[in-house]
Amino acid sequence: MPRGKVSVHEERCKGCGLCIEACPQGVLSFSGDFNSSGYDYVTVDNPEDCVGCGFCGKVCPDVALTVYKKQKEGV
Amino acid sequence: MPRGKVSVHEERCKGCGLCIEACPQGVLSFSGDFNSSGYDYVTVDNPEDCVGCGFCGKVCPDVALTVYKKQKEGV
Amino acid sequence: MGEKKLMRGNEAIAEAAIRAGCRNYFAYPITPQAELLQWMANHMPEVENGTFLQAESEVGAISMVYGAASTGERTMTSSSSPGISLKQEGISYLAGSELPSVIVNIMRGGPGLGNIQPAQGDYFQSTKGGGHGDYQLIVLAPSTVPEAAELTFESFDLADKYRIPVMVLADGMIGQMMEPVELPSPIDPSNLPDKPWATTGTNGRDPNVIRSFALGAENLKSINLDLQEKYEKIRKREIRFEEIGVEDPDILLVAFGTVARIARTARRLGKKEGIDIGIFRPITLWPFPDERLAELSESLDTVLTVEMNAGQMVEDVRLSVKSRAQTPFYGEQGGVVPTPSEILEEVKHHV
Amino acid sequence: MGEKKLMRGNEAIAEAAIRAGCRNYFAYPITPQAELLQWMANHMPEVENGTFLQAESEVGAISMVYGAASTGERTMTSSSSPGISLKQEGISYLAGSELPSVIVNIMRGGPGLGNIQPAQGDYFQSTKGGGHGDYQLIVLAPSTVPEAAELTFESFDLADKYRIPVMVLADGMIGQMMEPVELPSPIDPSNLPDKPWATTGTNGRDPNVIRSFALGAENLKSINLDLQEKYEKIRKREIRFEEIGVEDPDILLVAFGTVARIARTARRLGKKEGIDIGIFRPITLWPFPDERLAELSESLDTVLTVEMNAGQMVEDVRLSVKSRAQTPFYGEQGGVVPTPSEILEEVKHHV
Amino acid sequence: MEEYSTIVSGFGGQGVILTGKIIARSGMEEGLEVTWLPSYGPEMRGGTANCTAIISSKLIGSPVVNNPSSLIAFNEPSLDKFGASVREGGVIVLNSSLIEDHPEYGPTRVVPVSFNEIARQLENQKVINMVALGAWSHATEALSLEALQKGMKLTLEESGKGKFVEVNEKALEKGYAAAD
Amino acid sequence: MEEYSTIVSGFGGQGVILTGKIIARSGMEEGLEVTWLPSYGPEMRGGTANCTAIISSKLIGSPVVNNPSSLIAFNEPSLDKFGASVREGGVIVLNSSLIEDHPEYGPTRVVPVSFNEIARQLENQKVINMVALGAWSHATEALSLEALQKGMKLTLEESGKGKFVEVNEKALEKGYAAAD
Amino acid sequence: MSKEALAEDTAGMEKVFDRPKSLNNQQFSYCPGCHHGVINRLIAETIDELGIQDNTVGTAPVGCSVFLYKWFDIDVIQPAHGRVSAVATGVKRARPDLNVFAYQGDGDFASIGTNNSTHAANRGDNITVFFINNTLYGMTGGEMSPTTLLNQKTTTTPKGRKAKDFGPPIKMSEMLSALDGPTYITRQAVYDVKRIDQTKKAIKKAFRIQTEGKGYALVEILSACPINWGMDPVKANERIKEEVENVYPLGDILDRS
Amino acid sequence: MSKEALAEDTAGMEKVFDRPKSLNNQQFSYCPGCHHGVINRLIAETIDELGIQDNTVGTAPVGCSVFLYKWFDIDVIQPAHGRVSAVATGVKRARPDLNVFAYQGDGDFASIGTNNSTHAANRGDNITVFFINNTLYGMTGGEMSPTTLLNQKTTTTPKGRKAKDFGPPIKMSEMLSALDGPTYITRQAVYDVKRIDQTKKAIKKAFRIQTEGKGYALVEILSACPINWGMDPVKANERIKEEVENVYPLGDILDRS
Ligand SMILES: Cc1ncc(C[n+]2csc(CCOP(=O)(O)OP(=O)(O)O)c2C)c(N)n1
Ligand SMILES: Cc1ncc(C[n+]2csc(CCOP(=O)(O)OP(=O)(O)O)c2C)c(N)n1
Ligand code: SF4
Ligand code: SF4
Ligand code: SF4
Ligand code: SF4
Ligand code: SF4
Ligand code: SF4
Ligand SMILES: [Mg+2]
Ligand SMILES: [Mg+2]
Repeated sequence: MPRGKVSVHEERCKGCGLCIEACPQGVLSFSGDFNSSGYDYVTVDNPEDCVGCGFCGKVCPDVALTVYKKQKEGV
Repeated sequence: MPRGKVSVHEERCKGCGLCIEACPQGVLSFSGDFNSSGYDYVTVDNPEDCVGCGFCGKVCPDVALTVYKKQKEGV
Repeated sequence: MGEKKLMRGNEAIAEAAIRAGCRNYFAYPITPQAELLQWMANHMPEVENGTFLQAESEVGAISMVYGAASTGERTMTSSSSPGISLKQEGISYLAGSELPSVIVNIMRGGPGLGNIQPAQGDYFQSTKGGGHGDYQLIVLAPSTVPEAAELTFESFDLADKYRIPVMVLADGMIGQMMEPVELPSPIDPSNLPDKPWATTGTNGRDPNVIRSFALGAENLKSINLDLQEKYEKIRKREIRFEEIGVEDPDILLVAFGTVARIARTARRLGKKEGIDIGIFRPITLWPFPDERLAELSESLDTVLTVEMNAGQMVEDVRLSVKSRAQTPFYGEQGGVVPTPSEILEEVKHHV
Repeated sequence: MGEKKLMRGNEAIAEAAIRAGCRNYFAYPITPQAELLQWMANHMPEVENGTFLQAESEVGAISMVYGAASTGERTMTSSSSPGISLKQEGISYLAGSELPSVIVNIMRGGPGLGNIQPAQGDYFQSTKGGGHGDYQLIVLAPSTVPEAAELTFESFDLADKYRIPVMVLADGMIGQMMEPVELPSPIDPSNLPDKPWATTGTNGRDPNVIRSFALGAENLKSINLDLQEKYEKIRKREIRFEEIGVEDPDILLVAFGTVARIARTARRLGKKEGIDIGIFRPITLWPFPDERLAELSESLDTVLTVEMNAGQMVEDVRLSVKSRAQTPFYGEQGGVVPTPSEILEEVKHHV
Repeated sequence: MEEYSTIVSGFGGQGVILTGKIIARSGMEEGLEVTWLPSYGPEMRGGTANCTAIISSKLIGSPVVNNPSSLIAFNEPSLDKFGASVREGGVIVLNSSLIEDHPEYGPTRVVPVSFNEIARQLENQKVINMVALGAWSHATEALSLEALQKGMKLTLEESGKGKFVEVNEKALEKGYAAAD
Repeated sequence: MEEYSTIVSGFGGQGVILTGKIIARSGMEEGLEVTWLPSYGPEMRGGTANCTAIISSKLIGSPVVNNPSSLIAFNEPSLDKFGASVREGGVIVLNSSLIEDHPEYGPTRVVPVSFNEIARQLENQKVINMVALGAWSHATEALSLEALQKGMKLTLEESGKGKFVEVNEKALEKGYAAAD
Repeated sequence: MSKEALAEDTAGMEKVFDRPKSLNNQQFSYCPGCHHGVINRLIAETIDELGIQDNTVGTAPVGCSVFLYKWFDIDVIQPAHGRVSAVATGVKRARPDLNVFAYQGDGDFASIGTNNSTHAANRGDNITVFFINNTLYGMTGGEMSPTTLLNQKTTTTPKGRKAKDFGPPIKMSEMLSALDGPTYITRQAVYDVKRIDQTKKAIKKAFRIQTEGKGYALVEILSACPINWGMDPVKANERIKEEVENVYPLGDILDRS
Repeated sequence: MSKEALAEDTAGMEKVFDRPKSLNNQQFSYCPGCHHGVINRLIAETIDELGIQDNTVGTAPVGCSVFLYKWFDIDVIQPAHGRVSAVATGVKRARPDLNVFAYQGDGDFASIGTNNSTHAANRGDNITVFFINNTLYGMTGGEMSPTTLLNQKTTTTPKGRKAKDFGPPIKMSEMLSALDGPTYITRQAVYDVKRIDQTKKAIKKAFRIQTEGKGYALVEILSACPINWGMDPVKANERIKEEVENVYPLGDILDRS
């Protein structure tokens, strides 16, 4: 089980690329596809590398990401 | 001959008293009389004491004074 | 109602506003309405939740009105002609956002800096929209100090009832003169009906939004149509005027505010000389009492409009009277107040 | 006249101003007049003594106009509805001080923030005085891009001739659309007649003073009477309008600006259906072509006014037509532009 | 009572504004209609001040009058400005302390009283206006001395100047007597 | 020529505004009356853009039309918005690269052309609008290919983009050919 | 991914980043990469964390944030351009129990609104002001604003802003810090995670100053306008770091809290 | 004294103080002891000394100095309240060869006109601005201005200005000195001969900066309003020295000339 998980709200994504730039793990990339507003939205490329740091979410201007993190053992 | 001379434009004077306060020589005082605007204008009380310093003119808000000063010898 | 007090118009207006539950007053000093500000500075802090704030400018003041009125609290500003011009954008916004509020204009001579004498040159500005777009204010024009107090008091109810800015339009004479006034008893603003549209924090309900913005022409059109519908309602219900001797006079004189009271004296003078002058005094300048005036004009030869301007209300008179009667105009300008005998002289040219 | 260029209305107005010798332009950005500012930013620095300054606000801009116009140099500002409202105090001052200057209003939907679509809701504001006091602007209403350029060019002459602020009143459609324009050749502003009243430093002559201030009612009255005399002169000399098929039409349609050009298409559609629509287009909104309209209405049943507002110019139409003909009104609001077929539909209700 | 109008006029510090207010206030207390209108604004500064008070048993039309029933002139410029406008049969009460000569005003009665001198006798230059008002009462009979005393008292007390009532009362009386 | 009106509509970056301008400019160079009107303001941002170009041998009345003679639709939302409004006997040129299915529009002729694909062949996605314009020329015959080439050339040159004339010329031709 | 799949997938995980409660579900209309979105979210998060959603009133500018009312799940007032501070003052004076924030662009706050902005600050009005400085007029198409950098090209400074013609960029936060009225003035940026975290802290502090009745707090935030800067969002971030920040240094400028 | 007598009397003497040429013979309409008069004279003297009477244009405020045009023997423009700086900018941009000064009260410069004042300063407009700070609105009857001292009674602060309600006195000169645009900002007073001489120097320097094309110069001058302060002129002078100066210290605040 990966330490973190990110989910992309594809319709909300405007393809600005800021999350891709911000992710320390290289988890995200452009999908190459277009959503209904015509934007090349982001997709989760390497889900297993996600550490749940939330950086991507923080920089996203369109609040298009949700981030989960593994709970600490014993909590 | 005094060192200086001050002349009051009585109709212009509003009797504010600032020149009286500013004169280092006590040359000026209120006339006790009223000009046509109803102001107790200033009068030259002790002309012989005037040193022509111009202080009175400088503080007068109504440019009601003219000041003369004895020319330096030989000039 | 309490005992009679001798009050300046500016003071009576201010005190009437407080008694009407006005708790927020924002303004910038200008002659001849300075005493209004001063009264508020003295007395607003004495009432519970009373806010007096001298704003940095008239634009600041009208914007503060926008904010305070958005909370649903009774709010007022006042100024005189040049200051009112500065508020025009804000007034258009208040009207567009349907914010109840009261604006007092104690008119002075214009244009530009002009002078501070009484004038009525802002009739057009108040009634036809000095700001941009299609909107209306209810415009109330008192002609005495007691009436200034009364109309100010009522203006807050009108403003709330229709969610509309109301203007009390008087001139420097009414602002500066003293007359005995019997002021209405103060109301308790906490007993006023709720304003469910106000921005007071959601507290569980859906968010409220105050705006005059509508992207898309069709959206804005429908907002405008709603506004017009409201205006139509007000036109039907809220017209006010006063009539004196309008049954078969030799001439009907139309005047508002200060001129109307001078006209009363002219009427008295006229009587002595055998001239019967009827007086029609619009109290609401908007909505203008057009139907009644049309009706009266049926049986008249001449409807003379007298104003302290170059001819403004006379256009509304003409629109009402149409071709039924002659509609001459007599005006004074620049702060000159016509005298009763001058008015009578003018009347004589037409009878 | 040079070759034809395809230009946006905003650009054509800006370039026409420069060619008319305008050397000082102060404005604040607002849609839909942004390209006017941009054109000036690009091209004013290219002409000798050309000043482009983006002001801190519309109030700043109109005040800079006041200053620059005081020196006698040709000066302009531009904005759109809310920004024009902010300028009302300044406009009243310009008029009161008799400063030649040109103000462009590219109208949008109101009231308040409204939207940025084309509208004509500022007719009253422009013609009856959005500012305080009795004053007038000459108000020119182009209905095509070439005409916008032409009228802007001429507005500077009118402003100088009468020492009056001139308003070019167009809407977002005219500002935004492109049409082929043949621009007039540039004039050399240094060849213009002297302005002996301007504040340019005394250089030996007696001091000049620019002001709208007059203490004492009689003083201000006489200034106002002079203004009114000037306005009367302008009324006599400067009225402009366009007529299309006004000889015995089935109905006369009165419209200005954008609506007038749409009305032309409606006229064409009408012809196909056997309805003869005459068009009367005021070009000067003030002075309003009242006499000619009165004359035309003698032989008409119906004079239909169409505007992109809730009914503003229609008041001037009614004041002109009086009871000679029916004077219905058809309006669109909020940035909705009436289509030719909608206008034709409306016409059919009246013929 | 028909409209009875009075213009009070003088220099800035002479208490002109208050004089007019007391006429209005006294009239009001007598149950009459009243108006009071000041000249206002920057021209007051330093220069002359004036106001108009009207009392009437009927609704008052114009609060400005071109031909007042009476004039109280505290100084010469005031007389120059308004003297000739007083209506036929009217009254001019003037301050003979500051106005040495005065023209005849045809059918207008002129009542000269030494406002400043009488005030000096009371050792209070501030009360010259009440001297004037007392004289006006006698000369015009528009309002009784008692009515004015009441109006003055109320006005002063309400603005926290109750302690000056007494000297002002005396001034009113002296003025009344002097207009004999 | 009667008024011939065209609505050009698409996403923000697709060159819609320029397409309309070139129609107007080309018409003008042919000695016709022309108008061009953009949709403007914040709704342009990110969303769709459209403009209306009219050419006519007579004075043009309204620059807005409810029922255009033709439509160039760069994407589906544009077709949805304006497709049904095209007048009887009019023409819709649509971008079949992005619009897969389209309804029938009764008496309106629909001409599908793969704007993007043809542009891709020219290795320049930016010229999809000239592809469209070439197709429009063929389909409507409102303006000749030569007229458009001239208008395009002048427009680009005047805005300092002369170096793109060649590729755009090719795109016009390819589009023209594709509408066969 | 379906809801169920997601739930399964995230079993044993906690949500560390999600849409704040004070935002509704509507999408922002900002351009891709626009910092307004980040800032809006930070404000919403702060409102959530302080538990003041129910009694907060926002005032939104005319500018790209004119639609604030569409996205925030709180009461919002949309005033005239430049008047946002004065309107916030009006609200706060009428209802001191409400939390009031003003959200303003640089055109709004530092050009047309300078008078209202300055006097709200000098009066020490108990409001929280956000001043979003993207060095130009976003909404109207990229004109110069008083905060535009020297030599920056905008539609009204086609050759770049020259001090000779238009003066140097105005430093509002420094200028207002010279006054005795304000309580807290800070300048922040949101171009990377670190600055975003710092900005969030500043926003929270600014709101707290209000809830504690301590007076006027101003948070200036350097903001990217990729569209009008003609840059992709990543480049726009770099521009702030490398250019804008040099003219407008980050950090607290005044703190009397 | 007759002209002849005077001439005889002053034989062998030189005139060391007289009415400046740039003033005409009309009397000021200021109240007795009002410092506006002193300041007007100093400006006129400076214009004389610099020999620029012929090509100087003054802009006068709405305020007690609205009549400037009546007294100065130069071209004068009388703009709307608060707009004096903006109008001066308009003149200067149109005619850079003219010397332009703006004369403004504290209400004009620091309240309604703050926006225009600030941006003229920030643009570094090449004009000379006189800001006459008498801590209230003289013309309209003595209302509070943003520069009114704490606890000072005015007609709109009957119990004295409280910071809680109206904020502390605004320090415009310090505030504008935080900007990069202005060249010279100084605060002076005219309550005694020494300060009058210093003020004169400052005025001259401010004009010189303009004639040399060096940009924006502001001379704030603390000024007495005996009438609305309810003090005789001598007391009013003392108030400046003992109270006003403590809040608004004298001296140059910014000098980039
Ligand atoms: C009185 C007035 N003037 C001008 C405008 C036009 N306008 C709308 S937004 C804006 C400026 C926006 O810039 P900024 O405040 O920096 O906000 P941004 O869009 O950059 O976030 C302007 C000038 C207006 N709506 N009202
Ligand atoms: C738009 C507008 N608002 C208000 C006024 C009224 N007004 C005239 S002068 C003035 C203030 C004067 O104070 P200040 O600027 O300090 O000058 P001072 O008289 O004290 O020298 C005001 C508010 C006006 N004329 N115009
Ligand atoms: S949570 Fe962190 S690691 Fe995971 S995708 Fe986002 S930025 Fe990358
Ligand atoms: S930051 Fe947000 S909007 Fe931008 S690409 Fe990533 S998910 Fe999409
Ligand atoms: S010149 Fe000097 S000494 Fe002479 S009166 Fe004036 S102040 Fe006194
Ligand atoms: S300073 Fe001037 S006005 Fe004042 S008393 Fe002396 S001479 Fe008169
Ligand atoms: S124009 Fe600039 S500020 Fe406005 S939404 Fe787009 S990127 Fe953001
Ligand atoms: S009111 Fe004050 S500032 Fe005005 S002239 Fe009188 S003393 Fe001078
Ligand atoms: Mg911005
Ligand atoms: Mg002052």
